[in-house]
Formats: sequence, C-alpha cells, structure tokens
Amino acid sequence: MTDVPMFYYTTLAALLFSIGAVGVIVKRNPILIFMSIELMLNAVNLSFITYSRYLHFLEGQVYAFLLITVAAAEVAVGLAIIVALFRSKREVDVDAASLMKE
Amino acid sequence: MAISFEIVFFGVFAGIAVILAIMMLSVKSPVHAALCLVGVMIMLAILYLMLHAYFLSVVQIVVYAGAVMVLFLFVIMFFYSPGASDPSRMSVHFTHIAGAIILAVILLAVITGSFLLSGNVSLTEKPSAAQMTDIEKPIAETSEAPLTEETSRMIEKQNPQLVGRMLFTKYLLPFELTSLLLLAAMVGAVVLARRSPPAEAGSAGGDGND
Amino acid sequence: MTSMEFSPQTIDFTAIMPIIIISAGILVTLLLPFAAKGRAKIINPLVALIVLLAAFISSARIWDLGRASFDGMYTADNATLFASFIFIIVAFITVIAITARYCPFLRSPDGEGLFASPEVFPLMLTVVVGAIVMSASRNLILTFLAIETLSIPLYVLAGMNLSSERSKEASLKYFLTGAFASGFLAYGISLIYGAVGKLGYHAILDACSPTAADYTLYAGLALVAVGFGFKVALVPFHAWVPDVYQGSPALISGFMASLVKAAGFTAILRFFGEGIVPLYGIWWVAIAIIAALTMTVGNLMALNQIVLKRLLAYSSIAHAGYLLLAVLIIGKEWSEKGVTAGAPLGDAMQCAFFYLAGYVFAIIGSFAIIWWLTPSDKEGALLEIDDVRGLNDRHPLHAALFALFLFSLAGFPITAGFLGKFFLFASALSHGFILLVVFALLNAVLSAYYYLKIIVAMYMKSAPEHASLCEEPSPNPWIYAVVWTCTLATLWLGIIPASILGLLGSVSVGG
Amino acid sequence: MEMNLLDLVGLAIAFPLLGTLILGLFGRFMPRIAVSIIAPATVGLSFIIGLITLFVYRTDSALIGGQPYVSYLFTWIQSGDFTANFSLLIDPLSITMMLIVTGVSFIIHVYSIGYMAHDKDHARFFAYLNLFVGAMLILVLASSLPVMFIGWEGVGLCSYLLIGFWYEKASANIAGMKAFVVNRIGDFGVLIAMFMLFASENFVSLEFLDINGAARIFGETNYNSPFIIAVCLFLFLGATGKSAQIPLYIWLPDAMEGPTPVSALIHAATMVTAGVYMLARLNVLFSIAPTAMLVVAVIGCATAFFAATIALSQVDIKRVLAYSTVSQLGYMFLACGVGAFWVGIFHLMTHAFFKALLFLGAGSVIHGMSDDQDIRNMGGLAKRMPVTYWTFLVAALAIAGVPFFSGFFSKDEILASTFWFGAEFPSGKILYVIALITAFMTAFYMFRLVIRTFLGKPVTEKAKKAHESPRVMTIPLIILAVLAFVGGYVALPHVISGPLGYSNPLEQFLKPAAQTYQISEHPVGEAYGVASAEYVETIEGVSVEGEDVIHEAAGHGEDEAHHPADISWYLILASIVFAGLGIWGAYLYFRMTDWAKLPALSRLIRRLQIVNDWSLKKWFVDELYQYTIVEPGKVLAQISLIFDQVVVDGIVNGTAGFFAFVGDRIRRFQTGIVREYALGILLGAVSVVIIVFITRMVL
Repeated sequence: MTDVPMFYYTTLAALLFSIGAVGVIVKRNPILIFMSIELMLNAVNLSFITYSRYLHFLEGQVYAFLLITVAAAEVAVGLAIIVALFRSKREVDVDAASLMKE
Repeated sequence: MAISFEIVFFGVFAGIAVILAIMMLSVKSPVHAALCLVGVMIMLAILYLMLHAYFLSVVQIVVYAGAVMVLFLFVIMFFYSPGASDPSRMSVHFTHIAGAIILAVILLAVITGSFLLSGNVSLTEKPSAAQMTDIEKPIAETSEAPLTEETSRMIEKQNPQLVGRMLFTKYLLPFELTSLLLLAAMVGAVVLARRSPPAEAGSAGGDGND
Repeated sequence: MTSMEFSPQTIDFTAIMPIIIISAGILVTLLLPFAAKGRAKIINPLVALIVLLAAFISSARIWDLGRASFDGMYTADNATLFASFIFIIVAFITVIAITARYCPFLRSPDGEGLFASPEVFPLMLTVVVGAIVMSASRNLILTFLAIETLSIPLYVLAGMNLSSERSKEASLKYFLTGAFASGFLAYGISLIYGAVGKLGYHAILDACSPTAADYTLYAGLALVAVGFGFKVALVPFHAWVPDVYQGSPALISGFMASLVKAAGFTAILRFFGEGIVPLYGIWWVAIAIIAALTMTVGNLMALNQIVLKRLLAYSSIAHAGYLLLAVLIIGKEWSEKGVTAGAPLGDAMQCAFFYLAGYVFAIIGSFAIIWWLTPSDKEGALLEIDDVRGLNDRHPLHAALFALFLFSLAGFPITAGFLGKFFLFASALSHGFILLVVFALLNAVLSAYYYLKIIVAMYMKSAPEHASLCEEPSPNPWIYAVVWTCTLATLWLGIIPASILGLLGSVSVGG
Repeated sequence: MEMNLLDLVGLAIAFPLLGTLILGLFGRFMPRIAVSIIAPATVGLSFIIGLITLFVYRTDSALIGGQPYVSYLFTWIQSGDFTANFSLLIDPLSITMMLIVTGVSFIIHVYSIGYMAHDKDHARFFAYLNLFVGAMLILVLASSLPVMFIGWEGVGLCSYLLIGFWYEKASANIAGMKAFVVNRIGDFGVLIAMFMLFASENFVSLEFLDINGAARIFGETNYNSPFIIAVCLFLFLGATGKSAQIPLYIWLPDAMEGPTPVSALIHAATMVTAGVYMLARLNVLFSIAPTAMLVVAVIGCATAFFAATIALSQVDIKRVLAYSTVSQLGYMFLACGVGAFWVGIFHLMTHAFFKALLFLGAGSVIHGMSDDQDIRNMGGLAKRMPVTYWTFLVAALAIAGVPFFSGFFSKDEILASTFWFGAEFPSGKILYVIALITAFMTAFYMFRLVIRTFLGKPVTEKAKKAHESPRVMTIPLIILAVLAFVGGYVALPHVISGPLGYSNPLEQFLKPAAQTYQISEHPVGEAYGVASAEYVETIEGVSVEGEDVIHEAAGHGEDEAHHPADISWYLILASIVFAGLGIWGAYLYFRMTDWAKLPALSRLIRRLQIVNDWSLKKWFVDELYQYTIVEPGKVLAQISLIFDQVVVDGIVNGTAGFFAFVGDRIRRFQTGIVREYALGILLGAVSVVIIVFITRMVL
C-alpha cells in the first residue's frame, strides 16, 4: 500500500482550498472567481477521497461523487447568472455590480 | 523513511497542481487561467488514482475537466468578442490582495495545525487493531468494512461497482436529491439565459414566454 | 442498522411522502405549460397549491409517529414536521401572492416586471423540498445536498426579474457568496468526515468527546458553522443579505427571509443539538460571540436605513442573532442532560420554533405589503420610508397591517413577536446566559427605533406631493387572503399561543 | 367557577377598545356628533362598571376583608410549568386606580369634544384616546406582570401616537420619538426584572399575588439580598421611564406638543402614574429590599426638587405644568420610597384631579388665547374667563397645599411619612427638608403662573380678546374643581380624624393592598393575600378568614396613628407655612399694581403685604428677597436648566447620535462589492476556527 502519509494529501487539499479562497477575493472577473470556487470544491473532493482511502471507508468517494454533481449544478446556474448579468455590458467586472450598497 | 516512488510521484503531481493553481490566479488571460484549472484537475485525477479512487478519477476527467471546464471556456469565449475590453487588466486593490493572502495563510496554518494536533499525521497504513476503536466498530459490521488485504484488492478491482452500489442503496436519498438539484439547475439556467424582456413592454414579453 | 443489504423495506415511504409529492409537483408544474399553453397561467399555480396542500396533509398524517427512513438518515419527527408546516405555509402564501400578479386577469400594474415565466413554481417547490430535507436530515452530506437544493433555485429566483439590473445583481451576489460559503461548508464536512469517519449525526455524537484533542473535528465544525451561518445570515457572513433582499422581487425576499431562515435554523438546531452537542464547551464561545455581533450589527445597520427592503433585511439579520440564543440553550441543556431519542424537545427548541413561527409571518407579511405597494413606475428595490409617508391617510388598512407586522418584529405585546422574545429570553436567562440576554434586550430596545420610524412615517406624516406608491393597490382578494393570513397568525400566536405551544409541547426528538 | 358580578370588570376594558375599533374603522364616515357620543360613552360605561365593582366588592360577603378577587378571562401563555393567565385582579388598589382612570378619562373625553371641535381628524383622535383608556385599564387591572406589560406598552404607544397627533408640527414628531425611546429604556428595565423573576426559582409565577406572596417567604431568608435589590431597581428603572423621573424625565416636558386634553389625561393624570402604581402593586417585593426603597425615595425627592426649580422659570404655560407634574410624581415616589405606598396612591389620586384640572384650564386658556401658550403674553384673563380662572385657582390652591384643599391632605401625608421615615433613619431628615423646600417652590411657581396668566392687565391684544370656552369645556372644569377640593377628605390625617372618631376610609381601603411589609416584625403569611395558596380559594369564591387579615393590616396602620399628636400638628403647620410662604413669595415677586380690580385672592395677598409693609420697609424686603431668594432661585433654576438641557438631554441625544454614528460607520463595510463580502466570510471563517481552538485550549 501507499507510504505517502495522509498528512501530505490533506495539507495539499488545505493549500489548494486556500489558494481558491484567495482567488475569490482578488479576482474581478466573475468567471475567474467562479473558477476559484471550483478549485476550492476540488480541494474538498481531494480531502474526502484521502480520508476515504486512509480511513478505509468507501463513503468518502460517494460524498466526493455527490459533491461533483453539486458543483456541476452550480456551474450551470452560475454561468447562466454571469451571462445574464454581463450580456449587455462591455466589461466583465464583478465590482461594477454594485448598484446596491450600504 | 526511505523515499519511495509514491512519494516522488505525489511530490511531482502535487507540486504541479499547486503551481498551476497559483498560475491560475496570476495569468492574464482567462483562457489561460481556465487551462491552468484543467491542469489542476488532471493532476488531481492522477492523485485520485494513487488513492485508489478509480471511478472518481474518471469522473474527474470526464465531468470536471471535460464538461465543466468546456462550459467555462464557452462562456469566456462568449465575452471575448472583439471589442470587449480585457477583464484581466482590471486592477485589484492592494489591501484586498494582502488581506486575502494573509487570511488564507492563517486558514492554511490553522487547518494544517489541526492535522498536526490531532495526531494522525503519520498515518500511512490502515489503522492497526488498536487504532480501530470507537470509530471503526459500528462500521465494521457494515458492508464497507475496513479492508483486509483481500477485500482491498477486491475493492481496487470493483471500485465503480462498490461506489455505485452504495449510491443506490444507503445513499439513495442524497442521490435522488441531486437529480432534483440538477433539474432545478437546468430549469434555472434556461430561465436566466432567456433574453430579458424589453423594459417598456414587460408584461407583453412575459406573455410570449409560455 | 445491522444489515446494510438494500431492500425496499428499509425505505419508509410514509416518512418521505411529502417530498415525493412535492417532487411530483415539480415535474407537473414544469411540464404543464407545454401542454396547457396559455391556461398554464392559472393551472400552474393551482397545481402548486394542490401539491402543497397534499404535502401538508401527508405531513400531518405522520404527526407523532416519529417515522425515520433510510437508516435514520431522514427523520420525520415532530420537529421536522412542525418545520415542514412552516415551510409549506410560507410557500403557500407566496404562491398565492405571486399568482395574484401572475394571472392575466388578476394582474395589476406590475413594477417588478414580475414572474413572467411559469418556471417560478417548480423552482419554489424545489426550495421547499430542500428545506424539508434540511430539517429532516441527520446526516451531514444529506444536509449539504439539501442546502444546495434549497439554494440553487433561490439564486435563480433572486434574479427572476430579468428586466431589473438590481435583480440580476442580487442573483450574482447571492450566487458567488453562496457558492463560496458552500465551499467552506463542504470542506468542514470533509474535515469532520476525516475525524469521525462517518457523517451521520449519531455517529458524530458518539465519536466526539470534549476531552480528546481532535482538532480536525473542531476545525470541521467551525467551518460547518460558517456554512450554516451564511444561510441564516449571521455576522460576519451576512453581507449578502441586504443587497440580495433589496434586489430580489419583494416576495422572493420575503420567501428567503422566512423560509430559508427557518430551514437554516432547524438544520442548525439539529446539527448542534443532535450532532456535536458533547462539544458544547468548545463551540459555545464562538456562537455566543456571533450571536452578540449579529444582533448588534443588524440593528445598528438598520438604524439609519431608509430603503424599506434593506431595512427589513438588516432586521432579519438581527433576528437571526436572537435566534442563535436557542442554539446555545439547546447546547447547554442537552450537553448536561444528554440527548435521548423520544425525549420532549425542551424549552429551547419550543422557544426557537415559536419564535420562528412568529417571525416568519411578520416578515413575509411585511414584504408582501411592500410588494403590494410597489408602484408601477418604480422598482420595489428603491421604495423608501418617505414613500410610505401618510400611508394611513390613503390606505388605512395597509398601514394598520404593516404596523402590526412591524410591532411583531419589534416585539410588542399581543403580537407573536413579543411572546417569541419573551420565551426565548426567559429560557436563555434561566439557563444562565445573563449577559447575552441583557445584550439582546438592549438590542430589542434599540431596534424599536427603526421599526417606529416606518410607523411614524405612515401615521404621522403627510403624503408626499406626488404619490410614489402604487396608487390603487390591487384590490384583489388573493392578496387580502395573504396579508390577512399573516395578520391572523401574528395575532393568534400573540394572544392565544397556548394552541401552538401545546402542539410544540408534544414535539420530541425523533427516535 | 362561579360567576361573579366582579367578572364584569372585563367589560370595562372591552368598551373603550370597542370604541377604538368602531372609531378607527368607521369614524371617518360617521357624523361628528356620533363620534362625540360614542367616545365618551364607552369610557362612561367603564366608569359605571368601576362603580359597580366597588359596590360589589364592598358588599360581597365572600370578599369582606379586602381579599383580592381574580377574574379569569383566558389562558394566555402556557409553557411547561409556567402559566400566565389573562386575568384581572380586583382589589382596593386596582379599584381605586380604575375609578381614577375612567373617571378622569370620562371628564376629559367630554372636554375634548369641545376642544377638538374644529379638528378634522377628531375621529382618529378619539380612537387613540379610547385605545389609551383600554390599555391603561389593562395596566391597572392586570393580575400578572406580563399582562400588565401589555398595558404598559400599550399606553406608551398611545402616548406616542397622541403626542405626534398634530403631525404637521415637526417638533411633535421629535417629541413623540423621544418619548418613545425613553419609554423603551424603561421597558427594558421592566423586562429585565420580569425575566429575573421568571428565571428565579423562588418565584413560581408572575402573578402579582404570587410575587408578593413569594417575596414574603423569600424575604425571610434573603432580606435585602442583591438579587431582590437588582429586581426592584430594574422595575424602578421602568417606573422612572414611564413616570418621568430622573434620569428619564426628559420626554415629559417635550410631550406637551400634543393636544392639551392628551397632556391632561396621559401626561398628568393617568399614564405617568403607572410607575407609582407598579411600585404599590409590588409593595412586598419592594419592602424586602430597603436599599432599593431608599434609592426610590432619594430619586423621587431629587426629582421633585429638581423639576420644581425648573418650573420656576418656564414661560410656556404647559411646560410649567409639565415640570410640575414631574415634581409631583417625585413626591409620589418619595412616598413609596419611605414605605407609605398608600400615601403615594392617595397623592396620585388628588394629583389626578387637580393636575387634570390645571391642564384642562390651561387648555381653555390656550383656546381662549388662540393657541398662544406664552404666559408673558397673557394677564388679566380672570375677568374674561371667570370659570376657567376660578377652577384653575382651586387647582392651584390644591397643588400648593393650602389647607382644606385635596392636595394639602395628600402632600401633608407624604411630608409626614417622610418625617417619620427620617425619625427612624436619621439621614432621611434631609429628604424631609428638601421635600418641604419643594413644597414652597411648588406654591411659588403655581402662583406665579396664576398671577401672570389671570391677574393684572392684559399684556397683548390676544389677551384682551380672550373669551371663555364653551360649556362642554367648562362643565368638566367645574366637576374637576369640585373633586380637586373634596378629593382629600377621603383620607384625613389621623390627628384630625382620630379625635373626630372618624377613621380614614381610603387608608382602611388601600392599606391591605398597599402597605409596607415589615419582615422583621411580622410573621410570614399575614396580611394581604395571606399566601398564594389561599388565593386559589379566593378564585373559587370561598371566603377565607378575612377578618384576621384586615385586623392585622389595620394593626400595622396603627403605627402612624400612634405618632405623637403634637408633632403631627407641627408637621401640618410646617407644610402650611411653607405653602403660604410660597404663595406670598410669588405675590411679592409678581405683585400687581392694579389692585382695585383684583379678585378676592389678590386682595387677601394684598392684606398680607400690608402686614409686611408695616413691619419692614418695602425696599428692604425687596432687597432681601432679591438676594436671598430670587437670585439664588434664578441661579438654581439656571443650573437645573443647564443640567436638563446639556447633561440629560445631551446624554440621551448623545447616545442616540452615538448609535447612529456607529451604525453609519458599520454600514460602510457594506460596500456593494461582492469580493469584499467574500473577504468578510473568509475573515469570519478564520476567526471562528481560531476562537474554537482557543476555547478548546483554554478548556
């Protein structure tokens, strides 16, 4: 069996998750923000599968599978929202969507 | 601990994944960023293989790298009509970048720290009998019992079957719920993708829709 | 639990009958427009109403039976059922109210260019399914999926008014922050999975001990709290709320403020009460801080707000803060006594549900009135306090009912809001949360100010020169039905709470 | 449960509320005359029910001995072992309050018909007024704290609606808001106290009888314990808010923006006394917390003094009366604070009569002066408005504490009680001295008002053209004047009544309900209510051994009767002297030149001046007076005003401003930029994880 410690995998997942979180905040293009969120979800999947492997419960893979489905659904709606909002605009800038504040 | 092939492989793929993830945030063009993300996903798929999650590895490639990212690329292309300005040029306030990075580093540190504090850092093999205590016992009776040598080999062979079996038995309800979720997402996408009705004839536009 | 072999017998269909019925309704309302063409406009909502009614009845039929299905992953105990009643009634009200403008022959001048598409009904029904599953779920992954099932249609519903930039913006903001928070929730779940190896609440309950140093579990539950906190709009995960409530069509805002909050709190109470209650000593500080922050920030931000929908949004944030007290009470009570299946809910759960019921009717009633008053040439998102000036002179009934809802939100006696606060705070006090209760009371005092600002405007100021309200709020019976329902419920709960309390008294933790 | 005539009392609440409903929904479509009949009629019916209740209560054999009767309406809250019934408590205290409230309200309703005759919104006005009466009746009849709180909030709301009634005036709006905010602070106190009692294991329910019963037992072991003191002080905070005491009095003078009948009803006669009523209602609870009682006495005394100094220099007729109200309420709290609860209620009653009369008189003056309220523009109105003048004079004499008028008796009782309190508690003598000085100031500012308004020559054209008000307004004035005169005779001081062989009926009546409970001297379970267990029997209509009870209760009352008679006479003399000095002082300071045309009172004062001239040279008096009384008085008034406007107002407005400022600051975080919201979520997530970890590590 594998001799890579579980810690390596879980840390990788945490790292990817954090990078994704940074991306959400520093990107102004909503598509890129969304891609960063996808990265976060991928990190979560990695986390699930790692635990599934090391704790020997297959359920982690089931969870990861369900999560992928959720991500797919989010993509469908999310991209539709982005398209709907920015269709009429020249610039795809999430900061421009700030009619409502305070 | 002698460095094994596995660790080397892990190091290489994980490294590439991290580099690509960072590149995704730093490259100018959204198309390139999308490609970086595809790269990360493929690296992850490889890692899934190393984790014996064969079924998911394939799903990762097909659904994520294949379908989802293609959708992303479509949308990016949609906005990349000539004449549209390049969104990647937009500057971000320095404090945002600094704040995000600092917070993310703290998050990473805290969560990694939690792994270290929890004491299962060096877990590489399946838990010994001593470790298999509270957590394991109730599960030991179930079909996805901790693996012995042979069942683990069986699982390697039958991974898709086992995952599928669980999805359709114990996790039937969540699974069915995802179908509802996808249906709603589809309907939602259709609703939103519709051309908005002309502002002055709101009600008339509505009438035409059904 | 012993045999994992799948057989149809392990599924208790009566338990999940409400969601099966509603799911069928989703398909029918989705496909009907293709068959019925123009008539769908009236048939579709009718189907939705019938479906909700059927779901209500099928829920009522298993009252007190404590049915569980899917190995206890889905538990239709009385707590779930009571929550389901709230969801279904809210959905019912909203469907009726939407229909009033949606039907061609009932249509009034619609400012929000509203709901031209028949898809609004299947989407709303999907939200209800999500909410019911959230309240019934005793497995984190199912809870997560239920939250997503609830959220994704809402992202769409928020942006339903395609002719409004604000609506679309609301949708985008809701979606991006929502997906981000979902990421945290999912990651938290994975960490809990890593620590416990299972996601069933009972398994978590058995596995967690306050003395172990299982920091992964703690990190996991903190991140899960973030995800839940986002859904019910706790500070600092609240920032989306005002923007989204303002931009969305008013009825959808009301729907979110009532149903989503109720569903979120039911799920939180379940998870914190039945899942991680042994760790009470570890999470209570964080929850207490969040509770104090939430009520204070919500109220302070509402103080000088002049846009009605935003004001109500901030107020709904503050209410989430009060409700969080219930989580603390349950944690304290159950960590001391231990949770046993079939045990009566205890004060805290009773208070929480009573508070929720009272809050739900007041907030949805308020949004319904705002929606009703929205003039044809102005977006509801921009309706300000000044616009309702002198409302009493023009539409005394509207003003009176709106005032009643605001009184309930502010917690004045003989409304549901007063008793809700009374029970909740009294229970918190008797469990020793003195400082928090004092804080909450101060907040309640502070909050009266902004609710009263609206009432002052309605009753004590003369109407603006050029009327900026819907001149002739549609005198149609549907809307009267909606607003009167909320009114009666608010007063009923406030004056004769015994009936509901009696019902809640029999609510117990599922077996 | 057997039906009892006393259960009719529920109808007393129902009538005014029904009136509100009718007037609120259909008022605008009804002819003016119909509105003018319905509104007073509902209150009149309530008053009649009040009388019936009194009669039945006094004669019902089952209730002899002052046993309370609880009229059960329905179960309001039932949760676990906690039950709050919506039921009404009928005992001497609530009957007294009910009669005061409905009686004064009825008179004011009638008066309002004339006063609001030209207002287009009179239906709305009467709807609010009726709502107020309904809420006030709930407040005074409630049998438990939560039910009382309904009335408590209800009267606050009505007060707020009625202050802002003339919404065209911006100042009315601000005043309404201020009243509301201050009241909410008070409500906060009541709520806290209520929750503390609720959470305490020693108090089983929030029924008043149970609270007092439990307090009796609890006091045995926890006499003056911090818990009880805290509860009482929070309750008192609520009372200061509703009854306009330091520091929460600021709303009352501003509340004078409302129509004058409203000021008379709500801000003088009824609502503002709610705090006093609550203290009397929870007398046993307060009795076991002497520290809290002392705070009540000190605050009451300070308020009485402080408000009186401000009243000295006000020029708006209604504001003078407003500060005077604050001051008189201070007296009532002083009475409660020194343990003479029934005296507080006695003064509450006489005050309701004469202060309502003063306000209605002021309303009549304002009416006659075409809405001018500045006393500097008045003068000489006595001739033009004789009825108003004479009735106003009666009220002024009553409030100043001139013998034979109602205010004299009640104020004298307060002063005497304070003196005896001082006898037991040495530094309490200061309270007595301050109270006496306040009595002097009261007489002074009241007669300043009378002189400048009614006597002398008209200062302005308006004053010359002033006319008497219509009969619908003057008749209520006359009725109130009669009450303001005779109101005191229901409770003559012991030194007077004793020798006459005539007992003090009000004291006899009220004592069982509102006396000091002295834990150290009396065994548990005596006196009023005996214990909560027996009150159940009372509900059943079963007679309990009331004879003993009243005997014991009266026995306690003997204490004061046994005070040495000569000292009591000196006390009475002292209060007469101080009141006389005040009136005389006012005359000296604002003396008239045109004596010939002056009505009787001034002639009387003039005679006093002759005496004065005879003994001392006029200029010397003037100088002496100027430098010993007037100048210090002015300085004092100035200081008080500064305190009022800068410190108290400043604190209240500053607090409001502070919250508004903080709110605006926080709102800036709501930038509308979604990425920053995400940053907030990330920050929150990191913080939550860290807090959880720290909690775990500290554990």
